[in-house]
Amino acid sequence: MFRYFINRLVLMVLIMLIVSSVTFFIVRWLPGDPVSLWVGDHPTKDQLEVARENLGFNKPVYKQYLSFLKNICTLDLGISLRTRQPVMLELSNRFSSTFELVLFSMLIAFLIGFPMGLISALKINTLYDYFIRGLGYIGLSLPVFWLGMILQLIFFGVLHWLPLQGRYAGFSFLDTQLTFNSGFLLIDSFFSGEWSLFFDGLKHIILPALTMSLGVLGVVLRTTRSAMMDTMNEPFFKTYRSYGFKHGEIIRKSAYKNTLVPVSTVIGLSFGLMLGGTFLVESIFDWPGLGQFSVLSILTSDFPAIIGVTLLYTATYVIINFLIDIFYALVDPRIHQ
Amino acid sequence: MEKIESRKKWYLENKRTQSICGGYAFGFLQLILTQNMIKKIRRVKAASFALCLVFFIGSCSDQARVDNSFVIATYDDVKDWDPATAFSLEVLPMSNMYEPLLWYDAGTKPGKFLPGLATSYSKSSDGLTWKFNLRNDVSFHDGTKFNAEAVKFVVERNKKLNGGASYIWSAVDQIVINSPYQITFTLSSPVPFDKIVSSQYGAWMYSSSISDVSKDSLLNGYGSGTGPYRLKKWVRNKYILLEKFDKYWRGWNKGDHFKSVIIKVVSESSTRLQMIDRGLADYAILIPVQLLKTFENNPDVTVSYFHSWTNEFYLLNTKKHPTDNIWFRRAIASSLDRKTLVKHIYKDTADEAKGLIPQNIPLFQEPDSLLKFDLDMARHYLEKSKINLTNTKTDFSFVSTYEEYRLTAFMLLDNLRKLGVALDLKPGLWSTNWDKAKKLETAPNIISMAWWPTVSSPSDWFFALYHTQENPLFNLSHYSNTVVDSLTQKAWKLESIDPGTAREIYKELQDILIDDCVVVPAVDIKIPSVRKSNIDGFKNNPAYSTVFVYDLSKN
Amino acid sequence: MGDILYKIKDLEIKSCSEDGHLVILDKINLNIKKGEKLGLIGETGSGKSMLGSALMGLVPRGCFVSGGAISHYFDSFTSTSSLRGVKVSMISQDPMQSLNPLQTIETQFSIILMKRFGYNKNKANEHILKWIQKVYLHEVPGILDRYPHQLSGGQMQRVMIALAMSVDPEFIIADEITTGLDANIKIGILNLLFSLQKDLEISVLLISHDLISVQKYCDRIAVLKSGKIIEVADTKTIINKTDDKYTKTFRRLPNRTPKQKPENNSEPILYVKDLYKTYGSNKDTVSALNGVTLEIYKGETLGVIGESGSGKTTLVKTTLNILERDSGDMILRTNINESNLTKPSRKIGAVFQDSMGSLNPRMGVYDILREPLILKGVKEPKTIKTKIMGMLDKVHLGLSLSQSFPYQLSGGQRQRVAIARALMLDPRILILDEPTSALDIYTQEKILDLLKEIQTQNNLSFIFISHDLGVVSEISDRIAVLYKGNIIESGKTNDVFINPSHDYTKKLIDSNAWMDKNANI
Amino acid sequence: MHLLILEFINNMKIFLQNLFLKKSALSGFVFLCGLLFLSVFIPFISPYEQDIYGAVHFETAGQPPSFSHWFGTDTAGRDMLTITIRAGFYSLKVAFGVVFFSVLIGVPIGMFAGVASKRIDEIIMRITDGFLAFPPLILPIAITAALGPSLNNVIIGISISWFPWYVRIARSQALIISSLDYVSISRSMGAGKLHVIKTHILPNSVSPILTQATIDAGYAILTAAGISFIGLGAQHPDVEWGLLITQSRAQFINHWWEVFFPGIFILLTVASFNIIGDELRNTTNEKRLNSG
Repeated sequence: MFRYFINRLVLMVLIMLIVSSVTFFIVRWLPGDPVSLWVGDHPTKDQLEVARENLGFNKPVYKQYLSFLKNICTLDLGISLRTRQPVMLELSNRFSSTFELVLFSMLIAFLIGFPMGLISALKINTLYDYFIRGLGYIGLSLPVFWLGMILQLIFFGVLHWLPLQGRYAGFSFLDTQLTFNSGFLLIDSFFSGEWSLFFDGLKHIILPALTMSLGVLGVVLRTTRSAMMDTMNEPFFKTYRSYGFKHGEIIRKSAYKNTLVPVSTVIGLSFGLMLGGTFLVESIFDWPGLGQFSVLSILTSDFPAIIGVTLLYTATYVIINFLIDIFYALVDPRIHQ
Repeated sequence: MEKIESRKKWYLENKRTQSICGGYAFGFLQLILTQNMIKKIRRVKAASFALCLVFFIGSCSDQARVDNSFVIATYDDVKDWDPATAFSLEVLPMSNMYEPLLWYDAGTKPGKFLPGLATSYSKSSDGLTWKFNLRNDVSFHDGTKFNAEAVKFVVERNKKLNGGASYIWSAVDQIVINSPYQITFTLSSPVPFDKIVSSQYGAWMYSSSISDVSKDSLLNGYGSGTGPYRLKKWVRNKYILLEKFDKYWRGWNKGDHFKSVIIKVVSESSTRLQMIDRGLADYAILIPVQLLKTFENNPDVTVSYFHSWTNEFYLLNTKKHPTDNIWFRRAIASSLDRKTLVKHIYKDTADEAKGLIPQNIPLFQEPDSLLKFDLDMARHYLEKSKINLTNTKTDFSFVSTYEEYRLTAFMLLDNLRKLGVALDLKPGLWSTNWDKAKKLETAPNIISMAWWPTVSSPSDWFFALYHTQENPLFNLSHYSNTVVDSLTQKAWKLESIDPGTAREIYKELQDILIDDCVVVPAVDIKIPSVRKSNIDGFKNNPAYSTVFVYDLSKN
Repeated sequence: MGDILYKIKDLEIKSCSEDGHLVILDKINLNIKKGEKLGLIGETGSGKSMLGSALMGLVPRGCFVSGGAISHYFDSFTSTSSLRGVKVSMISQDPMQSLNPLQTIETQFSIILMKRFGYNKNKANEHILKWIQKVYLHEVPGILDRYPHQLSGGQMQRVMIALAMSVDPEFIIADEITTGLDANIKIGILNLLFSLQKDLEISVLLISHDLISVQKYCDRIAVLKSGKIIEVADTKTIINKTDDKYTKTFRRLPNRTPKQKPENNSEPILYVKDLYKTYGSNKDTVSALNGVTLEIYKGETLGVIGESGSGKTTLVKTTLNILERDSGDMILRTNINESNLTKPSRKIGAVFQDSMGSLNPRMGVYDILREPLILKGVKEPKTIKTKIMGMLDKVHLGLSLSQSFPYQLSGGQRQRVAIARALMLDPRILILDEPTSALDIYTQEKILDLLKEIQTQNNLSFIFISHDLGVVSEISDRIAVLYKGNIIESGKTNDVFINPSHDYTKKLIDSNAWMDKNANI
Repeated sequence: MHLLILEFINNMKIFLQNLFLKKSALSGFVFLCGLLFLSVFIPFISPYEQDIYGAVHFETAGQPPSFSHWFGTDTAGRDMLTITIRAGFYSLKVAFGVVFFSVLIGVPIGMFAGVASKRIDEIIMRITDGFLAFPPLILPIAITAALGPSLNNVIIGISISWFPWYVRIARSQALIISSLDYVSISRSMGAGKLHVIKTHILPNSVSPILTQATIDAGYAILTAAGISFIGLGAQHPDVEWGLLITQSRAQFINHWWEVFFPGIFILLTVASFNIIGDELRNTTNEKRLNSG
């Protein structure tokens, strides 16, 4: 078990290395000179030179690459050219807002997706099952950004129930003292009793979370359904049936473990899809998260920021998959050898 | 402020207890439900319904706003707090925190200078020595006195830093302090020094205590000027809080002034608009024209358009094929239909451009030969250009985030398509477009530009845009003409001594540039000011793109 | 014989798939008496497992009872579903799959007992321990907290028997419980089942396709052929006097005496000398072949008997040189030279078991036969055509078949194509790995005759590998027994069969009962 | 080589036969053919065909759906029906382009990895893992931005970030098939790696690759629309669904039709690809079942 753990870890580091180098070189091709971004609107020529100097863009590429690797080990991702803040700082306060959005969407996706997948597996080929599979198809082929705009149109344009964009209304954040500061707006405001901020935050997160979760719903539905069907066709099911157990009992008593494995794959898969989805959803809903930050960085070819955010995204992605593998090993004893 | 403080403390205390028991109740309810959740799906539905109910009731009580504060919703945050080098959005807070020696009132025609921290000033006949008499009853926010010494310190520091707009002081040769409240500047050339002193960038007077403030604190919130409001709190990317400076020299008894100014960063324009609609903000900046339509008939929101010194135009690259051909440039110039622009695209939030510089800037005189929109004329020009149109590619780079630029590009593309010219659109963010346009090998043929003066004089356009520069910064049409260069220098120096001839020269400059067809003027922008109707005291002064909260009051 | 437990009255079961209904069981009439040991034999696919499931009231998804009824006479129980796990229990075919791989034996055992008797945790454990001792598994260290995959097939089947008995049913259905197990374990399982059956006086329904083991334990036997019961009688009548041809084939009484080949002591055409082959990375290696030595003489058939897991597939692949051997050499003597083979040689052809894997489903018969010629470099189409047509003739296949695809052919036809392909390169030696095991008995005989015919015509030598003693003994002149990667015994066919020296070979012969002396045949 | 083409035709034949059996797959197929036909011939049918090439009519800008404009007009006055259908042509071009390049690059590498020695296989697999470790959208966006925004660059961008999926499929196919008996026999008759790939592995892995390709075609359209939405994909006067939606972002609250119709077409097209892909997967499984 331990050896399995170690070489998974080594693999993870290796992948992170490959990803960071690939991004490092792709970013070099991006059009636009980063220094002009740094200096701002009306610089004079020598200001440009000075900026190029201290940002180190005049050194040959391989030297830059070596210093880049050295910095990564010390988690110093350099300064973002656009916002002039250390990239690490930018990423940390944006990470919590993206993470909050993704977790909330995960919650919705699984609250809706999992039971529906379960029911459609139990009641095969009934009308309900066709309806859910249809929903699955639509879910899979939904363009996430379009869905977001349609929801905005309905809930903001026509019904005026929910706000158009943003993470919290303009004003309410001003005079609130958050006793509990974990970066998660909803949790902080809930525990520090800021009811209006909490409900305001809730109202703001509904639409983006719904967009993200509907995007992933298709995958969750289909995988849960096929996972349930597979478990029910497992030969040991027949043995338990022959001892008088009903479907529900078998699942509750013994087969729940078997369904956990494919379901955990769904979690990993949908997490990855959602990370991709943040790019578009966050720019539609002006959500101050990593997606919006990376889109802006790429458009303005802000090198350090792009590399930083890509690394963070990939790290989360790889860690999630790593945790899922460990979860596999724990649940399924056969994987030990 | 004290009242607000106490109310908040009470509100906080009992709120915490309230939330804790709320949390327990909610958890307890959850526990009962999960136990028999699996058996009875019905009960889950009931619980979730109850939750939604609570949620909707809770959301109706919107947060009432702390009163007597003026809230501005802007689209981006301040980047640099040093008044010497700040060169972009910082005008909004700084115009309420600092004051220049003279104010320039461009609202009336022609503009006149009002006393700021200098009560009066005089200049020598050759325009090289300027004497200012300063007020003696002014002190900075940090308590230090305002005197000639402070002015000398500011100008010398600006010149040394040489950042942002401090190049405007380059003409200052010598500064002599005659008396504690009188100062004399001797210039190297007879530039209109009064305009420089009243510029909205780099001309604010600040306390000498700035030198003992460390570099990074300048980056995260510093301000000590003589203006009506002082910096109280700044949370990056969220808001700036300015509060009343009690010892302000003009005093606080002229009507019901605002106690504090809150500048909130709201990046999405529709949210800024929504804040005004729901009373969460009093003033909103940079609202796209299309969204303004929704507020036409809303009584408690006033939308008014002020003339401004910002104009939009399209520079033609004179060094890159095919726009290096004069006839080709003329064909493009006569394919831009300014009437459709104003009527359909800008929807009357801009005036048709009369010349290369905004029509309401002082010393403006209309050039006589601006090319009119005429596709047949354009076709004629194309024949004269003798360019084989099939394989020529003309690229047009514009800022992708502005709807007006995009629609103009569409129109130009359609008109040129009718002439057989293929236009290749390259939308992008300003920094990327600008960087490409600077280097000739990556420069586009046409690039969209907007310009507003640092110093309220037409020379700003001619110096920055059409003056010869080896590796160009803003001369993105890579144009160089010695006559234009010399005329610009001449006009700039005559501006204060002999404004009449300066006006003549500026007209002549425009005619030369139109003949060479270096630029296609489009519109002069009218800046929409979107504000609550119950606030008055707004004055239109194109020289300063900001709001002077001191003059405002709630009726 | 006590009263009746089950009365099956012209039961009919159909399966519904896209293309209409398939009849699986047709007009079944059978009574099962209390305390009786009933045998049910039939070919695979004759519907015997379906009958077992029907008795349990567990008709699989997609099938339904379209006629007749099963009535049972257990005292107070009404519906068949309430019988399950109380009065009736079942032991299914594949022991490794019968329990949830993610839970230990103990947890699953106690789940079932708690549901059956309402025991609490430790009462159930006590009961489990009792039954584990009854099936002689108590000496296996830590048996209870092991996972199913950590037990061998035999051990798992013993656990399933313990489980089935522990709910003290009155009737047990044992559905093909010994297939897939090694010969020596098979006998142990059956003895255990029926000894327990005797103590608890339970009635048992033993479902199997192997008549020999059924007739040893059951007092009455029913024969099922494609959904119909063609004969029900007590064991004696079934074994001796019945005249039904189909039932006879079960006993496989080959009346053919093994042909005695004149002794030829010339040099062996292929000499395989102590072959070694291990798999796996550095630490945990599995030695598939350790020191295999074989000689193959001209025109002679060497039969190799090996059960699954004895390393026979590795042997085939190493002799064909498509799998690299660790050590040992393979001397091929042709009339001109003598070479130690390391690369695949055209002199050795191969025919495999054909579970649809030996013919490329996407290639027509013509292309399949054309491939060896292309590899040999034969170019112009005319010679290719004549060679292929000639070969089709040789293996008695209609020329019209050359355009059809493998899935359009029957099992026998597919195997003929495989043989034809092996002969295309005129090899000297043919390696046959279980060529007939997947076929029914008629086609099996026809293919064996074809092989003998070809052998005599082309004076080929065969290496015939199979686990089926009957077939091997019929065709091979000399026999080698492969067990756990080494040849434990070899010699003339008769010598090996009549007095086997190694006890594993004895057990093998005994379990196949072909020449069982004490059977009163 | 003729074998491969024969195989492909044969596969198409089966594919069509099965399609006509299953209603849903047929509807998907009909929709796609209809879209392709219409998008190619729309310039000759629609009265506003100049809109496709960039004509603007500001006087009729922003009109809701009416008799003269069934899908209404966009902010530049172009007829939404004409440009939305024409955009279908570009989106289908992206779909087939991405699938073509991904298969062209990915499958040979995968096949080679499947057949080659353990070490080479290991290296190739680690590199593909590296590529696949990127979260879904980052790589295509970065590559397209680097190459410069245009539809062809979008195709290249997506293909480069997706070909590793095909490396994996091809490799697993190669491993499965080369373990089968008929490959062992053919190797025992002296067949080399190339021969095995050409005659055995490629023909047998056409259907699983075809299935994955059909489903990926749908996702390619989605990703391309997303990239154009950010502004890095197709540029005016080209028309692409993602671009049309981005262009309407300023006014979509009041002009619902500018956003609604392109989105619906994306949904229907991608759904058709998914449905056909699923049917293909079922038929291949069945085929493998009844012939296996």
